[in-house]
Amino acid sequence: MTDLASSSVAPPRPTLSDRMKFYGIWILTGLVLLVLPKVFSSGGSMTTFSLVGISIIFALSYNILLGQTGMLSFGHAVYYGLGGFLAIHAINIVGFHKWPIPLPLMPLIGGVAGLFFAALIGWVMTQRSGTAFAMISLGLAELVASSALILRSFFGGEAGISANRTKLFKVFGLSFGPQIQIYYLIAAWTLIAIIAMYALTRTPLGRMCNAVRDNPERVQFVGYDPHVVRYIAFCFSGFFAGIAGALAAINFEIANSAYLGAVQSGTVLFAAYIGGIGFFIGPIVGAIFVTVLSLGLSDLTQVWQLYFGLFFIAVVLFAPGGITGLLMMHRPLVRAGMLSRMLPSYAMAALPTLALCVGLMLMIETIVHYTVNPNEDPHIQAFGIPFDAASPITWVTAAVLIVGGFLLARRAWSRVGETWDTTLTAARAKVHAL
Amino acid sequence: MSTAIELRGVEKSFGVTKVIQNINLTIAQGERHALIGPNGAGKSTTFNLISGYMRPTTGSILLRGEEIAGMKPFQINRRRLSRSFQVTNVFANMTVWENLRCAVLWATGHRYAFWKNIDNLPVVRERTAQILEDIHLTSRRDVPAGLLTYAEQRALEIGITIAGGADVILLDEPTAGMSNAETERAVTLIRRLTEGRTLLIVEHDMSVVFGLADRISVLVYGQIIASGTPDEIRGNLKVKEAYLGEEAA
Amino acid sequence: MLELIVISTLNGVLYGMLLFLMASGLTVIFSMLGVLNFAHASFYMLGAFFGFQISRWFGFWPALLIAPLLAGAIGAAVERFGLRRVHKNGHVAELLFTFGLAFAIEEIVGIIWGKVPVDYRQPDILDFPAFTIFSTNYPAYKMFMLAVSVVIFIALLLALKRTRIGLIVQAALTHPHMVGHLGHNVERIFMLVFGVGTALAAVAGVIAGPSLVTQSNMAALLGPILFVVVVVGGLGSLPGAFIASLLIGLLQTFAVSINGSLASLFGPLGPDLAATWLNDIWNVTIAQIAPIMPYLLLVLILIFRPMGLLGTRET
Amino acid sequence: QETVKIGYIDPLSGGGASVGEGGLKTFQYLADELNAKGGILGKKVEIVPLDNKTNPQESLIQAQKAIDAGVRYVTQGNGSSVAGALSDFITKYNERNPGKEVLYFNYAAVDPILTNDKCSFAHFRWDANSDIKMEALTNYMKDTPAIKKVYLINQDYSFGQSVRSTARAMLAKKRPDIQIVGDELHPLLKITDFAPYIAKIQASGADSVVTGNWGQDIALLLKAAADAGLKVNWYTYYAGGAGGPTAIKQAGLDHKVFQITEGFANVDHKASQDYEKAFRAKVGLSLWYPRAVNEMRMFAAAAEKAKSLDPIKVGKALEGMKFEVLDGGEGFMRADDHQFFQPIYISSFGEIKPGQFDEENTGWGWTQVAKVDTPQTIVPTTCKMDRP
Amino acid sequence: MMLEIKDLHAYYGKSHILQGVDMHIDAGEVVSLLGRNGVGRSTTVKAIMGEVPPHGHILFKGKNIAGLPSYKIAHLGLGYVPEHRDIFPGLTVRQNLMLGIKNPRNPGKWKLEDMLDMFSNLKARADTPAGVLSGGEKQMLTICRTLMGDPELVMIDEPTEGLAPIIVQQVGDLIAEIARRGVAILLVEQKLSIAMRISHRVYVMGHGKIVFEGSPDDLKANSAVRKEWLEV
Ligand SMILES: Nc1ncnc2c1ncn2[C@@H]1O[C@H](COP(=O)(O)OP(=O)(O)OP(=O)(O)O)[C@@H](O)[C@H]1O
Ligand SMILES: Nc1ncnc2c1ncn2[C@@H]1O[C@H](COP(=O)(O)OP(=O)(O)OP(=O)(O)O)[C@@H](O)[C@H]1O
Ligand SMILES: [Mg+2]
Ligand SMILES: [Mg+2]
Repeated sequence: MTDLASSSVAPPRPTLSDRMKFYGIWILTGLVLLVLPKVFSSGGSMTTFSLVGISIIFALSYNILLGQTGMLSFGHAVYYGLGGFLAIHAINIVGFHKWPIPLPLMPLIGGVAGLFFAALIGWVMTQRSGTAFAMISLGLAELVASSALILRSFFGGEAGISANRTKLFKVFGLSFGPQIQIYYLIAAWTLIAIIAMYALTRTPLGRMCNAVRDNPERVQFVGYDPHVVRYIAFCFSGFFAGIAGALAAINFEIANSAYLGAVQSGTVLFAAYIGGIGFFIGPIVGAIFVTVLSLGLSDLTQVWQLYFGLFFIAVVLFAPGGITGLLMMHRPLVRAGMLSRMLPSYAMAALPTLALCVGLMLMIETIVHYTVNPNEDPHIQAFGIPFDAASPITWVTAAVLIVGGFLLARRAWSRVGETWDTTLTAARAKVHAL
Repeated sequence: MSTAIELRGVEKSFGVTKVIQNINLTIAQGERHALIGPNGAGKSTTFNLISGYMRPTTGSILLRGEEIAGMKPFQINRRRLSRSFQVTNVFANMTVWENLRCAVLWATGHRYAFWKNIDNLPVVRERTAQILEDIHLTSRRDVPAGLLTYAEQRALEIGITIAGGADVILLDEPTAGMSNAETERAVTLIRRLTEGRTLLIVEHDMSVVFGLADRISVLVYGQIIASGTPDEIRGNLKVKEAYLGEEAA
Repeated sequence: MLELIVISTLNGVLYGMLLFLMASGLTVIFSMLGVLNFAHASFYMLGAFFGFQISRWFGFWPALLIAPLLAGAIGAAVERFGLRRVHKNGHVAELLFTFGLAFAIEEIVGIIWGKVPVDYRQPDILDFPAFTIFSTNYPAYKMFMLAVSVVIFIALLLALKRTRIGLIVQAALTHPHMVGHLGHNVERIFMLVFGVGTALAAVAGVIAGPSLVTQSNMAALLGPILFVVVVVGGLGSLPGAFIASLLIGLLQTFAVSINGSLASLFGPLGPDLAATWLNDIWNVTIAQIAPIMPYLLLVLILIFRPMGLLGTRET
Repeated sequence: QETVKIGYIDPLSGGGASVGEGGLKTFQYLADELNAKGGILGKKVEIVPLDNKTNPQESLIQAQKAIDAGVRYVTQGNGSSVAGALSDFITKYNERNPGKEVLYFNYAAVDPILTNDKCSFAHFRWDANSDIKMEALTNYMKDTPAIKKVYLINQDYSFGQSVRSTARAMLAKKRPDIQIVGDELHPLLKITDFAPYIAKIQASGADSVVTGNWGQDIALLLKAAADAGLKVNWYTYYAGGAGGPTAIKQAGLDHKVFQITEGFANVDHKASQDYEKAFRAKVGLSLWYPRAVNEMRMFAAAAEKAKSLDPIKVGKALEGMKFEVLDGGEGFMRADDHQFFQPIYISSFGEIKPGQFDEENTGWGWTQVAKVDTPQTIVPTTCKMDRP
Repeated sequence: MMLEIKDLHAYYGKSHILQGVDMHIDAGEVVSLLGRNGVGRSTTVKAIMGEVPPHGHILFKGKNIAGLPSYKIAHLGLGYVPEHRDIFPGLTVRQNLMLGIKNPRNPGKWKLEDMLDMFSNLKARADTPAGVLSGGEKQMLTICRTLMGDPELVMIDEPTEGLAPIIVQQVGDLIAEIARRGVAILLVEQKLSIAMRISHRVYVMGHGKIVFEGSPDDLKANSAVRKEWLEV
């Protein structure tokens, strides 16, 4: 076969401009990370950004399992937590002995810890897949979380282990006391981890992970041992989870049993799925979303858990591919330059949907007022909007918004569906014609 | 001529039922050998035994003289024996290109590499492209395998099987469900792709069997009742009775 | 010694049956539909609160009937309008759906009944000790729980044996269309199964509510122990779940009664080791880790026998 | 107008919300009370509610958020893990941000370590730590000859473990004749069936049980005991917590369950009874935290004394401050470790006289069994505090 | 008239597969639907069963069944054997057959034991999971399973695919036996031999439409149709 023929058959190599675009994205991301604190400079937003960075790494590491290799884990926090604990101990030991190891290297220790435990536990676990794997991970997570309270000298019992990150060997005169320095530390590690994990998807191993996810049986007949593939993926996932855990430990200067718990494991599953496990950036989007939501929602309303639950139900029902899936659906339209055709019908649908949501919130908050705080002033605030829970006008408005919004929204969305079908067909045709 | 595969006294039982009863079979290197027999005779089971999907109850299976009974499928595959499946068995969510590439990776020595960019492996790229052309799916390169038509999936199934460059190839009913024209094309394809390699094929379509095979073995109730050249088999009364029936006679 | 064994066995059986009572609905849903229903405990909680409220109005016995029907209806509605749409997107989607549901139910219960435990009491006619062994009372109410568990077990066993619902559901998991072509209304059966599963959870709630704590976080506190029961028993096996419940009940109860630790076996650690983390392991008693033993059992079972004790299929 | 902001960091959602909301209402009531008298140094007091979901990390985020919003005083109580993390965080924050110091008023987290090895200038505790309560309890036991065999059952985490070890140590010293017939630890909030534990207690022949259990762990424990017909006295830390009284009433353990607190509704002290009445009328809850009253009142007094709202100055003013507590008697804030010492009561739950306060509408209430005066509650400390 | 189809259209997404199919089957009749790969024969039967949304009229025993859920269609007496042998792999052969029974209280003329007697292969495997059956055994199982529901008309899609020649004959015999017991049959086939042997009438399909209707002998005589639409 001549080179010419094969290169016409194989997918085209990225052109120079493609490659520029590709590297441009990373550089742009780096720049954004760099200037972010200049735009939002309050201590609170620094903390938020730091947490978002950590959960991005964590969610991406989780997606190595779920999205890429098809392993549903209920115990990913184990590696996150152990990474965190090891990092805290390392900070304490290094600080105590005054060894010349600076703080920015500590996440590596967490990573290695995560890797070590994943490698240790993973071999038997990854022999199974599917529900059996999920249940083993669940049981194991329970075991580890419980022993965290029993093995007190290592896990520090309920209070956990704390450390002082400023007591380490200093590089470039950075003390790592102020949150801004921690932010940059986390941002740098996040960028590195994202790039590393992205690169991982583009390796032979990354591809075989996908193959194992799709059809582990057939994988055996192209020379691979699916168990080994799962195992290596599991180790990588543990490694990056450990890095995330260590960063969290550095950020909070404490590691405790909450790091290992079911809540942590559940949150990362949420984040990855909500963002969209089918896409590399899905978990990133999900991590941002879930972190910001869980930080912010409790300020807005007392019953944030209810909204949280309803929101997840809604995403699972209406956006099975996650938020990213929803966005990616529009790619063919964007390519054909036909996105604008959809916008009017979206606007039409958004209005009643919004009304429905507002109505629901009004109803929920009013009910909450009457059942939870019946003795208090009925002039309450939810999501920053003040209203009078005692006034019949409020009730009528809520009822009208819910019923009217629901009826109109249902109509409008089926309209959207029709427009979608025709636009998509047209877009496909146009792209094909090119 | 050296032997590629040799089965010696192979038996396989599931519980009390003995599905394969004392099979002895030798397939020479470079030979195209067809395995035919009524449904349920144990042809697919024989494939499963040779490819490591199942472990024989007794007996030994030699691949180029090496004992492979009891090895795992991937170990056998790494010894350059590859098989296809009677029921299409591809990576449904991955594109045709990715399907083939996965099949090429181990053989080109990239194994579990996580430090190489998969798009920068020229050998892999070329081999994949080659196979893609061979199975005439160039135009479907970026379509997820699950969305291919049945015949295309069968072609892909063959493509994955041969992509690793194995020199012993087992095909289980590769043309099942294809139309006559497609079957013809598939036969040409198989003939070309297995040039110089050892082929063991299971088929119910007699035109394929007689058109392709150098030798034929007939398996009935887990036993080989006849083995020989196409002409010998065609003339064999026992075979006619047990398998071909009056129609093909 | 005899006292210990008799009492532990009794307690173990009682606890095991309580577990089975709570897990029976999950067995139905998880092992038949394959839905990892994390909201199961929430339906259990709904059962308890419905039971509490209805028994306030009409008494305990009507509550025992009405509350499960209500919860079952809610469950069926959840299947009809939610899970059914999610089903095609796979198990993870179903799981997250039920996750979200669990969140919402907990908060809704908190909104309606408040967050402090409610005063849900057992019916007066069962409020007496059934018998006394070694000066330990066994209240009639516990015997009632035991009886209900056994009745549910037998009834389910018969129902699944007699009807072909189990087979239909199992077939429909892989080939829903084909089952439809054979004349079975798959959707209704799924809804029914989910409804029955949630109703069973509610039965457990009505009955266990008074003897445990009826509170809006009771679902969360139950944790994944019910999954342990179902998985250890083996997916698709009701007798398996029954045996696993007993096994876990006995295991945990007997473990509680053992005070042994590595230290009591080999003597305390030397002073140079006593300060290290080894010391913790050394001094942990079996009793101390009894409640986490089921998880250990789960992990070991899945590693060595992924089908579970009596399971028929792996996933 | 500028206000004195107090960040209230406790669970306002999830499992711990019932407790956190009760605390919030208490502090809001206290703020209203202060404001009615003109606030602190003429400034109104504002309580800023911050939901930490009982999670230490979340607490730190909330603390950071509060500090951004200009809060210089935070108060927290639920969960020693949260308290430890918070104290650590604020100590470091103060070191790293001189001039912007923050104080942390702890009203309920009782882990002794916070006023011992991990003490901090920024941390002040108004609740008696678990050692103090045990000191008080064992001082009471010392004089109660009927107690002969004691069984310890506790949750397996730092608080439970510290209850258990101090109980052993102090009993051994004060009443060596008391036999510890059992010493049990069980995982936190994981047990649904306490029958096996009750069986063990039964078999041990104990006459008293000492437990630090809280939440469903105490409720289920008591119910299981009642079911099995176990007849012992229960010495508890938290039987009075939300849901506890309901459970005791359900179990019918009339005056069998004792609680060690710094006060309770029926204390024989007019001022506190009046306070309780007013509080219940307005808030609709019983006053769980008499110490919160002491905390806010002392805070106001300290600010007035320092004539400043600067946390350092307020902190210095609080050190060593003597104060007449709500339930009567004098307490003082020990300067060495910032632990408040006050009279401790042992009360039992059951039938009450007409006119007395009941709990959770059960018709039963707490009755005083013993009062341990401040001097008998003092325990040593290992605290070596860095002062600004 | 048992089944009557008028102007049936069907789509996969936007692609128009059936473009106005007209056909009918009388009670007790054996009719074959022939045609090349991909012309829409399977789609026709799927549309009748409601697996693909049908547009047009489908009258079964005079009742319009277009748009009904498939279980209702099945209950009216229409049986369907799909082309990919959707056996239930986890269930045993016997359980598979049992699921074919629509109403256990009122079994039809096909008895489970008779079925097993007819196919010794199946009998030997009666209690093994159907997933491990050989390809041919699966095919037989699917047909038998549908018969258990006692249909008045069975639609069988490519029953001989992947069968050994001798089994092809057996399946032919089975189909003839089914017809003899008074069940109407719609046979979707590619191989002419069987169809020609047992059909009363044949339809040839091309590009989503019926392009020929007549007796097997008519088809044999009409080489133009055979050449253009059947590529023999
Ligand atoms: N795991 C198993 N357990 C029990 N019986 C089995 C198992 N696997 C195969 N069999 C039986 O072994 C026999 C041989 O099956 P096999 O699939 O090898 O047939 P085959 O010759 O390939 O037939 P076909 O041409 O129809 O594909 C069949 O009767 C089948 O039911
Ligand atoms: N699920 C599907 N989605 C999209 N197109 C489909 C789908 N199934 C079938 N088609 C297309 O519809 C057309 C008709 O398919 P159908 O299965 O009815 O053909 P057939 O006549 O039965 O041929 P075959 O011999 O392949 O069974 C084909 O072109 C096929 O590619
Ligand atoms: Mg076969
Ligand atoms: Mg077809």
